[in-house]
Amino acid sequence: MALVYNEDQTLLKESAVGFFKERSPITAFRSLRDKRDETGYDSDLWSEMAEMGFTSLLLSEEEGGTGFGYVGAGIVAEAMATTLVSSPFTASCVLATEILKSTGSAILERVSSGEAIATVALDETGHYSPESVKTKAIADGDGYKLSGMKTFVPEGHTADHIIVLARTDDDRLSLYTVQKGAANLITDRTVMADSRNWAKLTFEGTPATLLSDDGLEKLIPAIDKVNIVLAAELLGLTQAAFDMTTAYLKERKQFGKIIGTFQGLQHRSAHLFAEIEVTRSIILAALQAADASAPNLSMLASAAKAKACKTAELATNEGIQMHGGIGMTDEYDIGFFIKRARAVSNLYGGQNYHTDRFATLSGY
Amino acid sequence: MALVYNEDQTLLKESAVGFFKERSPITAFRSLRDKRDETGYDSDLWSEMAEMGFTSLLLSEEEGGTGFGYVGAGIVAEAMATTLVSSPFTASCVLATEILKSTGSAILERVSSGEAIATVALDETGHYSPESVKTKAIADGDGYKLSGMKTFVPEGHTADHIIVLARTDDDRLSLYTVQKGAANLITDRTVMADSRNWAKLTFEGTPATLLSDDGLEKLIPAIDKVNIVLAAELLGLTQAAFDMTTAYLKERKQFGKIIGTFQGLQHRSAHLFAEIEVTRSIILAALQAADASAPNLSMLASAAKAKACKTAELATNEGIQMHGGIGMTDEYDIGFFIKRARAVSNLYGGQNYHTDRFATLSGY
Amino acid sequence: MTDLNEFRSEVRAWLEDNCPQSMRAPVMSEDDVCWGGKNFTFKSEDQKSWLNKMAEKGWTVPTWPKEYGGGGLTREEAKILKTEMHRINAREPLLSFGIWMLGPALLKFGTEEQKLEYLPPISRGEVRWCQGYSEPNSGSDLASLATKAEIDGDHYVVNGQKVWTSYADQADWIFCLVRTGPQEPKHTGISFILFDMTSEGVSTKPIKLISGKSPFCETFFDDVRVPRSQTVYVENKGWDVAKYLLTHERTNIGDLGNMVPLSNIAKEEMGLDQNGQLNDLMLRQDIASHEIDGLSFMMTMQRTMDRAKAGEGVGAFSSALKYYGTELNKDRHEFMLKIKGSDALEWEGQSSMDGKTAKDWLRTKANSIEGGTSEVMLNIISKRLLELPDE
Amino acid sequence: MTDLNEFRSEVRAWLEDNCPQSMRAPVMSEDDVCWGGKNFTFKSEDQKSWLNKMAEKGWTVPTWPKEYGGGGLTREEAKILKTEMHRINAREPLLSFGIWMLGPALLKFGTEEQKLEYLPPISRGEVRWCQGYSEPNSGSDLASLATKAEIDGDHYVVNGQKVWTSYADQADWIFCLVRTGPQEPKHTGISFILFDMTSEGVSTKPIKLISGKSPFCETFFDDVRVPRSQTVYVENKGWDVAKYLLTHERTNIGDLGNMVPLSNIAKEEMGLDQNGQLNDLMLRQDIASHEIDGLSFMMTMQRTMDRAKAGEGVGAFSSALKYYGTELNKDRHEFMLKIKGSDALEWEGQSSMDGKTAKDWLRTKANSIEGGTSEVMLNIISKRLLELPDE
Repeated sequence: MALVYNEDQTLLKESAVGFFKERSPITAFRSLRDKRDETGYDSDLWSEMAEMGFTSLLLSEEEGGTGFGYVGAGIVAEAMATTLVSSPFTASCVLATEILKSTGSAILERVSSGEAIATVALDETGHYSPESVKTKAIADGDGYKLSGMKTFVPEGHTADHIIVLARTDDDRLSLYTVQKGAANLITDRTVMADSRNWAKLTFEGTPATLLSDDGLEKLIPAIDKVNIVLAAELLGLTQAAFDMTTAYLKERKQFGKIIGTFQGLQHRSAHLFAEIEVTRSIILAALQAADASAPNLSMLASAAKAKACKTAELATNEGIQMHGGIGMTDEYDIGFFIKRARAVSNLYGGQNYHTDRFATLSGY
Repeated sequence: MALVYNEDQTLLKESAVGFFKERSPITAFRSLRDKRDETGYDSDLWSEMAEMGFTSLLLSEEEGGTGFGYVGAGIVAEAMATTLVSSPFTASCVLATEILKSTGSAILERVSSGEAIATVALDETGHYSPESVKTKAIADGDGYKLSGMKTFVPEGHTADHIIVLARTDDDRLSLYTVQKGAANLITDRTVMADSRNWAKLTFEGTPATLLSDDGLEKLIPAIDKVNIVLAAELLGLTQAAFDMTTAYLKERKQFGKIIGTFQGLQHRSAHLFAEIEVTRSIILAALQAADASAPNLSMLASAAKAKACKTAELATNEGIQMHGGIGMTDEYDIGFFIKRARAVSNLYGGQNYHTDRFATLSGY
Repeated sequence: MTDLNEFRSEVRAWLEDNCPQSMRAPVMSEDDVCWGGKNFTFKSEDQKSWLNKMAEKGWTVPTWPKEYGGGGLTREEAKILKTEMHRINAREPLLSFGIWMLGPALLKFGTEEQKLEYLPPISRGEVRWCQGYSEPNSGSDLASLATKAEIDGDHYVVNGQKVWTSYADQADWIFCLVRTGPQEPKHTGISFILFDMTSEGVSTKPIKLISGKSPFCETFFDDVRVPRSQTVYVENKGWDVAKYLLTHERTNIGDLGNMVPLSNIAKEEMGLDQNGQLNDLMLRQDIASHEIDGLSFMMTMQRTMDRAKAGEGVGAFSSALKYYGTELNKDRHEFMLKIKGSDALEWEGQSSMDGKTAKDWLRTKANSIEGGTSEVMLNIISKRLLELPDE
Repeated sequence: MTDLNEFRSEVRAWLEDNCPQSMRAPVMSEDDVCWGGKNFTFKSEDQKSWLNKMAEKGWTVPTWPKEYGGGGLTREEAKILKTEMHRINAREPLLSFGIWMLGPALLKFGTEEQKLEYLPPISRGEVRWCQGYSEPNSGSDLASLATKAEIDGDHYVVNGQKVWTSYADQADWIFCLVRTGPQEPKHTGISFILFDMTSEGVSTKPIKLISGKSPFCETFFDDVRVPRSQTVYVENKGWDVAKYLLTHERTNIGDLGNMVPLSNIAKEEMGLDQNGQLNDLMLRQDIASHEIDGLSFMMTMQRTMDRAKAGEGVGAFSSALKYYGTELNKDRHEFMLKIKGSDALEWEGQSSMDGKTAKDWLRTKANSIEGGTSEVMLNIISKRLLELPDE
């Protein structure tokens, strides 16, 4: 497949970029943060996103979706990142949707219409490691009871349905669903550096329903795919931070000159431009592979995520440094980008994790 | 101890730098290479170095040496590197001398007077790994017979005495000495990129004398110390390549300007300057630790060698790039520095080897 | 040498007797630091008595002459005092811009009257100073500053605005660069003046940073009257004082101090595998490389001090230290983030001490901006140490 | 689509019939490459017949029109031919500056007569061309070139010196930038002319490189007479041709081609440990990072071609490709050195194929110098893509 957007994809991109720029500019995110919004997102915006078809990109038209698939999800994630839109998109309409699709769950319809929000609870420490999950699931009548602790759960305190990875008596990993407000479920919203929504969930015998008992087999392909969408989100953050910085270089004067005339800064900007462009290519290739469920999907996913993390780190660090003092102020937007980039990088494995995995998958 | 040269050391540095600049400028090395000199070094120069006391730096005055120790050896190695002097100094008067001293060998006197040349044969593959040595030593009457193959032996084809690491019947590592021209010793001079003297030695039942049977106990501290001297040699190469490049930046014109006015090159040069200075510091600290046989010697040695390799790689690569086309020509000297830097880096472990070892020695 | 050994014993005994137990613990947060000044509230009685006892000995500023409130110690003695304090983890009794910056400037450029008036209150932590250098349009290009001090008899009338004034809202007095002469050439016509922050016409406004903290202010001067006698050194020659101080500051900022090795934190957080290696092998390599750089840098700080002792000037070399040290420190905090993973990003709550890791990380991003950006440091190295030509 | 499938079958069958077995193996050394020209000696009969058969089909230059010796293939067909050749490891029958550079320039800028005269001999490997661009004092600043072509009736009289002329000592003809107009403004007054290297007054001198090889020459022109009709495009407008070609060249140079993955070489040389990981874990991380960059770059080449097909211009973006691709290739060879250790540094002798690893490594150092240095590429990106201001 050609590594360019087709006509429909180009239109989707234009409409997504236009929509978010108009409906949810950076000031919208700043205001959510400043008023310490409890849900962390704008539910009116979310309804409009559903109307735009953004909540059902992964469903084909026959399934009632818009059929844009992963390339479409990448386009929307990238556009959202550009203006720091805060929404349950990736958690609910990418990762949870992929799992609900593959397990044939009945929840899917309400999630893809945007009426219900679903999320996945995986991590138990500061590092992604699904194999090390300790949360226990014990059979209890028709259902199960979960006990354990999950951290870094996106939208964990607002989601209607929480998909939980837990370990059975006989040491197998399975996926369960827990409903919002379930008994013996303790939800702590965590305020994190990026001012978005994360939660710690504590299960103390929380009732749950079995979703899938084939271990990581459903989960890992879904994580691969969401990681590519997260890479697209990182790319959006990177590009926006870069554009903001380049604009500043054209405007700020020091020593009687526009600082963008200094070759030291020019060369670093040009290098960063090249890094961003190669990052963009691997992400597009990986998104296409996700749509094709290509055999080398895992390798491409790890390559795309590792590269996106690295480029985002460079771009946001350069962004602050090139802005100088003003970049350190809360009043200026560049700081939002460095904070969100680190959060997105950490979700489901960062640069080191995926570089290591890339090598392993490549047989060395 | 203060991290500066004392008065004697300052004098030694001045006399070494002056001596090599006068007696063996870069043209001398070029001429040795061009005439494909069989020994690879200038024996007259070597005699003069002995007269200057450079061959007995590691021996105290009571032992008949000049007593300058490792700081002195570092000073001389650095000075030699600046003009690419080719001599058996490090092989014979540092590593072999240290081993001969610690084993109380009678050969020491002739080696430290420069009359005889000694070297050490360790590597058997392209990578330093003394623990993996396979060369066999079998008792044979009063002596031993060696069989196996050694590569990357400095001065291996000219040395009078070759100290060989080999494995006994009962799988212990020991050190043996083999005489030049011994029976069943096959010597292949290897022409390498740096145009210095290296050899492959093949032992096919070569008679040898036991020097030390305590495994790596004598060898490793000696290797630590020589690695610090090699780091000083790398520093000399680095500094000379940097100085040559900086001078070129002040002279070459492009686009109607001296290229040294371009901020892109200025910032890279300034960064490199800072790297060179911090490299200089760790090397001096490690040389002092070698003289003091400090308890953290191994850690400092690995830090100094790793850092010296990294800085030398950067400096020589930048040297070529900043010279542009002319740097690629054989006629210009900068190419000698990149070639020799890689050879010195490879000897007894390069950047990766020593970074790994540093971590291990630091307990992680 | 015997004298020094004797001195060491005395110091050790004195510290043993006088350093309160609670002051023998690492500083855990910015709140633990004593900045002194009229607006300062001591966090504990121990903090207060520790300051007073040290100030009485002159050991808040050990190398300053005794007549100005110092300890009159030689470099060697001061080093012993420092070592002995480290040995028992004794906290610095007092930190301040008065000690780091104004003090050295006055010692070098001040009149005898100025020294006697301003230095002792600094040493006792009675007066807290802030620094008025940067302005909105002169960040890296400090010499382009525009704050005006017009002469009106034996006073100046100061008008203008400063930014990045550290703790201006807490400070009692300010040392300030103002333009008393012509705009061009930029470096002449600048004076280094001192005045009271409670003077009529001075106002401050804290700047909120990306770390959520506000250690800096915007500071406004509206017809502030300052006696001309409060000029340090010669009128219109303030740039000489500022330059001296910038060099001084760079040498200090480069100092990473006594930090916990990154690898220890990594070991604690991530554990070791069956080979005794850090549980993230990629991080292990990066940390090892970083620690080698860190060790090399520490040795460079040491070497620089030893060279200074041996009479070699430091000069522009301080720019290399400032550059390397601040870049290293930024790297260190990026590694901290990687070591702790998502835990590092918590911003509120007890388990993260209200986001200490994240906020410290963001704070380091200013290291390579304040006190001269890394780019300016590279320019200085390039021009002054490498003598690469100007256009 | 059916037509393309049919074309694929035809190509496959034809290759099966016509590609000699010995030409179905990777190029092992520079000697295996066929450069063509009057001075070229074929290494084997197979090499010669393979060239002739391919030239007959026009497949040495598959997309050129048939009337100029090309194959007249569409992009899609050419891609199929390439894929099918790769499938059986078929060697390129002919490489030359005529194909890469002069051909595209003539196709775009040449007159019909020039195309008919010069292109067919290039396609058949009969005439080998070299490129006369750089001069001793105009490396990166190509437009400052000083070689003069003075008009004498319907001839030029050319005087001056070129450097870095690839294989000038082997070439039959040269395409050459000369100054036919004023020195200032630099970019006008340059013409792109063609002449025979056997002309009176042309001499060459090989330049020995740090790799020990001499692929380049210094080339001297002493009153060389060249018909003015051998000017490509308009007199004094040669810079337009040169610029077009430089962009073209950059896109090509960025191509890493079908290389053996570095990790395969590492595995073979170093082996895997009990965990199935490369025996040098530090190198493993660096190689993985490098391979991710390499994969990202390959996808970028692909994306650029796909964009071009979709009608988007490549333009200055080729500078980003040239920059990134050449820097990657330099890294690749630094890794090769680390993988092979001291073995990599052998310079003579059979086991190292006369120092292939070391010499290839040194050769790559020129990647980021020739065809526009990395610094010039960064300048172009900065000015033309980011539109950062000039001073």
